[in-house]
Amino acid sequence: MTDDLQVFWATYNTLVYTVGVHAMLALSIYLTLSCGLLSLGNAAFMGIGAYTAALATLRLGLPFGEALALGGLLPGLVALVIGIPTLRLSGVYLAMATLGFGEVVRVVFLNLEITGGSMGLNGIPMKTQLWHIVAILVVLVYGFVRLRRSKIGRAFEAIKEDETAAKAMGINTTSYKLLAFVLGAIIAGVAGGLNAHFTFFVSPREYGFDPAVDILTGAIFGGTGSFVGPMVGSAILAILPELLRFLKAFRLAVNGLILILVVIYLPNGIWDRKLFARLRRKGSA
Amino acid sequence: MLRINGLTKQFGGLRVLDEVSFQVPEGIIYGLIGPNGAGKTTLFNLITGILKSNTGTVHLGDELLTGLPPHRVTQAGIGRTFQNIRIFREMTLLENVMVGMHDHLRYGLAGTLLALPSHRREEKRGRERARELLSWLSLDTKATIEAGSLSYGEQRKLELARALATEPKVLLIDEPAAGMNPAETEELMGEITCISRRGYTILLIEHDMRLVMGLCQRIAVLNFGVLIAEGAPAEIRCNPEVVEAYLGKDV
Amino acid sequence: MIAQQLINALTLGSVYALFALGFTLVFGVLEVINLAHGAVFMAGAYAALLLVTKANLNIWVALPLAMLASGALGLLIDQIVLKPLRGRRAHHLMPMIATIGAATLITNAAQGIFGAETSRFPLGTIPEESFQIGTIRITELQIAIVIISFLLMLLLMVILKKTRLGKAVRAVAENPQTSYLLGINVEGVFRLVSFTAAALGGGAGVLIGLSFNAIFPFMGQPLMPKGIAVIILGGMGDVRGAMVGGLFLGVAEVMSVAYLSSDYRDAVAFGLLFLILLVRPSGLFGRVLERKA
Amino acid sequence: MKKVIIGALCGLVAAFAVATTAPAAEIKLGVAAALTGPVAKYGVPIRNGFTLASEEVNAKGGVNGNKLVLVIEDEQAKKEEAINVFKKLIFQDKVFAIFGPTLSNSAFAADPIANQAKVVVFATSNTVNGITDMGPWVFRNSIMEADVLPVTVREAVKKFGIKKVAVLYGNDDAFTKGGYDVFKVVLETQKIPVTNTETFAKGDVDFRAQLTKIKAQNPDAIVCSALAEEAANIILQARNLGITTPFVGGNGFNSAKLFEIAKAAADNTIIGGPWAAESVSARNKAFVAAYTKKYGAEPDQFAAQAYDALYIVAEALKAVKLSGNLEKDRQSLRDALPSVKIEGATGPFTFRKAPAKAGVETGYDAQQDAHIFIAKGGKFVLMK
Repeated sequence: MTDDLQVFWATYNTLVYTVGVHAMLALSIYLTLSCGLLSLGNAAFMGIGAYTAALATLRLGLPFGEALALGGLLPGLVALVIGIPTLRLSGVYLAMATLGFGEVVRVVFLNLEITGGSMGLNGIPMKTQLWHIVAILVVLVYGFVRLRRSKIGRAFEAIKEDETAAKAMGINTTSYKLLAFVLGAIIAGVAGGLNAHFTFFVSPREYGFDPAVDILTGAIFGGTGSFVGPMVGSAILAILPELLRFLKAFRLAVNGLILILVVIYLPNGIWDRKLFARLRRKGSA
Repeated sequence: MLRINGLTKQFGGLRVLDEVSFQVPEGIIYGLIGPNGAGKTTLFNLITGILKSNTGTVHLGDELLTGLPPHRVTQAGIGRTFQNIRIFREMTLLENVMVGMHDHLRYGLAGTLLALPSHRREEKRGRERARELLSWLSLDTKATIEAGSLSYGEQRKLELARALATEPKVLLIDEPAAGMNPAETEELMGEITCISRRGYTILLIEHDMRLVMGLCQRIAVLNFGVLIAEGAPAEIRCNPEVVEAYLGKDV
Repeated sequence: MIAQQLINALTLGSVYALFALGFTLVFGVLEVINLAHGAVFMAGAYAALLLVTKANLNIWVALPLAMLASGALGLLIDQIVLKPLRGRRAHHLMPMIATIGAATLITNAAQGIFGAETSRFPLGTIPEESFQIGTIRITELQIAIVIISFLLMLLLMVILKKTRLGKAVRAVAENPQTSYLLGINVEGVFRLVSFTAAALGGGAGVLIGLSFNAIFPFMGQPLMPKGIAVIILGGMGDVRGAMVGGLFLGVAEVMSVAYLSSDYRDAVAFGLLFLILLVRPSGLFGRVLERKA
Repeated sequence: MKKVIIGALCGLVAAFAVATTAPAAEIKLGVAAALTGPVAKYGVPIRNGFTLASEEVNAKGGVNGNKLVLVIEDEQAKKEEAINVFKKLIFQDKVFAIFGPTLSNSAFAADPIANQAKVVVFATSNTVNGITDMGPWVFRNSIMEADVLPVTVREAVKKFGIKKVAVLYGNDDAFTKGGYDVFKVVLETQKIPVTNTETFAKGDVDFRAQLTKIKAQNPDAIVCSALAEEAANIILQARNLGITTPFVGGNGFNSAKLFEIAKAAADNTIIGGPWAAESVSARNKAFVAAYTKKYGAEPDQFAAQAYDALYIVAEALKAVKLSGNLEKDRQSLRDALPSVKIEGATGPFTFRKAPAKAGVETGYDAQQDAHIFIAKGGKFVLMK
């Protein structure tokens, strides 16, 4: 039995790490979404974090903790700088501006000497351990729970529901949007740093348009009613391709089909608390 | 208390407000009336900083409000409700009101994340105050349900409670009786009077003449962006220009 | 060189515009960012390929038929994937997520059916000589792409502006609820727009498949971010804007290659998109959509 | 009761042990290739090459009577997937060795896993520098651009009297960028001036802007590192713009697709590589015929290199005496591999120890002579 477990763990530990990192990315985009911001820049922030942390380890020989901290700090600073002019935009226009920003970041990775161009950075040492990911997730979840029951969480939600009304309540919406954007970037950056240190390698194509959309998909798929939904959704989307491996050539097609079915039958996402409540009532009645 | 001086607003070539000036004295209910499109809501948006005026100033006491962003105007002491109800539908009533208290809860991000005593103390104080405000408008029994499920009239009241939570010196109320039946309107009049008695200065936009005349100590009349009359209800009722603007209506 | 580069920009821009026309139409009327547009584009190319190779049709006969086929696919996507979401209180991005599912399903099914390898139209499907006009060289296919994309845009504009049908479409784009109350068959308009947009996308797939000689399941993927950039630049849902946006992107890309550096071409193009949005938050042609104040 | 179960388990274990040491054992070999997603067009021919070769080996009685069993997994050309697949093959399927992954990018993520677990990882399509630096368990038969391009350029210069060249390459792809990096060094060492260097991105359909700029500089040849479809369309569009200079191509040009699209326009294109469909050796002819018969399509170099790779491992396995102890057998395979010499579809093949790198033991690269081909009348003809 323990042998089986060992084999299972040896086989799937990277998948477990990946699920953890995806959950972090989901939280990062949930944070911006919870403030009504549709950002497609989180993949770019993840990339900045991954490259920064990897270079800190490879070139500067910094300890992992400091490398991760830098990997969170730099995306946060970049988010601060681009957030100030960008966050005036709303809805799809913000999404497109951040998409444009993401493409610029990707091209910069492709052309800088220090980032290794399209060859990326390889030979990044394996530093990430399960407890790192779990610990950070626990801290984040705790933070989200605290935030939810505070004036800051309420300000985010007010801005999401009605920005003009939120302003009329004395909320400095610009700063709160910037706060959500920057915190989201920091979380994405740390997730990127963790990812870089268990996959040995980073390259620009991991942080382009498709990954940006994937992060958003995980969050919406899970349901944005609470921070649990995005984590569940992105975890499912990370595991699904492995579960469908037996389908061979058609596994991604089935993956798409499942996505469609969930959207049609659970339009508020998988983690729909209102639906749960309804089911519970039905069950007890 | 609230001084409006020469306020002008143009949209393209259209002059929506033209050199409007009046003063709202402290402690009274001041009515702002006028036909549709007279510029009443625009005036509110100018006072609260949602729109920028072309010329003119707004003062609250000695403080210049013109040019401040909306949240600073609110912090300076202007609370408002909206004509087309803008409550936060997916939050509970309590949360709605506590959003209004945003600037008066004294703790920060660190306090929240580290669960400092300041957070707990202030949240508790906030919750108690929010319940008190809800009880002013007899909504306290519904404090923990989602605001979206309230009736229309209740939503209007919730907006009032939420605006009060910003601890305003002047409360701007935009057509509170719109869409209400006579009984509801009656109840609302009582509640606004109550609020006024608690020492709030109120600036009220209303269509319902009966409500305005019954409630307000002073009234300003706007027509096509121009202030055509200002005075006590009795003067306004006899003003020929006002009668003409409201031609056919029982003033 | 500058004249040739302008021609290059014109043809590249027409390709982008052609791709973006249907994309912007769906956004304008259904208010969905249809990320399955690239899949429909690919399906059009494969349909024409089958018609040319299996049914031995001439390409100019196969093109409209392929457009019909991809139009039908677009209609199917709308009916199966998008219709169930309409009128339900779903997250406003759910329809977009649904189209991602559809795109994944269609492209990977295509890969299962047609194989991963690149297919191409048989030799001689179209003439491939180029003309020399002064110092400029241009191929027949390039001219065809420019003309067809301009014609399609004009046709769309005329239909939208002048016909009753077009007025109905515009009314629905403006406000579906009101249109319904006015007696417009809103669902019918949605079906028509889905069909037309997908047909346009499929047609673009055929023409680009012809000009690049490469048809493969993921051929639509690299065009998606560019398509999005085009409709943003032009103002979302604006047919004329899609054309202008496409040409703008074409010029931006070609000129940054010609006078800056091809290394940073995409950074220049998307950096411009970023800057333009900051200056004009609704794109070059977009009306400033004032949300209910 | 407990004893009975333990007894039964022991029996089962014994049965397994007997089975694995029995004369007709199965030798599991893992294949990690991109079989879905955009990179599948390279992964599928690779899988086909392996499948064809293993069927041939098994049809002839296997290796020392043992059957080869391929465990083929899709790695989608994503780094996390590649790692997952490697781990599954190593720990769950317990394969002897792994072939793959398809892209160099994925190799940088997944190969350290195999190296750490002491399992041979054998690349057939990773051409960039640094792959075999990852450790002593990394092998490849994909010939490096650094071995091919100096010869290619020298031959091209000799043939066309080239004085100056323009360079065009895809800069967001490790394969084409890797080719460019080598070209750059080669052009510097051979002192050939570069008029201008232009890039494009994956998914581009129009290269006219870059080509127009190149045309204005009037180079004697265009040195180009691109994938086959891009290469063919670059050539076509160059000809449409009135550029008549020859092309000097990297590894990606080596494909039948070049002629399917560009036809005679590709004439005078010079490439180097370990393999071309037109190579006349009997071994290659047999491979091309068998592949075309089985899959109904012509093989490309990826299929050829995969095909050869399986024969190389089969050859090494002949020298391995299976012990039934997986770790020991993996080590024996690793030790047997470096000395393998075969005559494959790509010609004579041996390994070469990769140059040592500070403190890290390296793996093995391919030692193969590059052939230089020139395009004539819609196909590649051997030049040297």
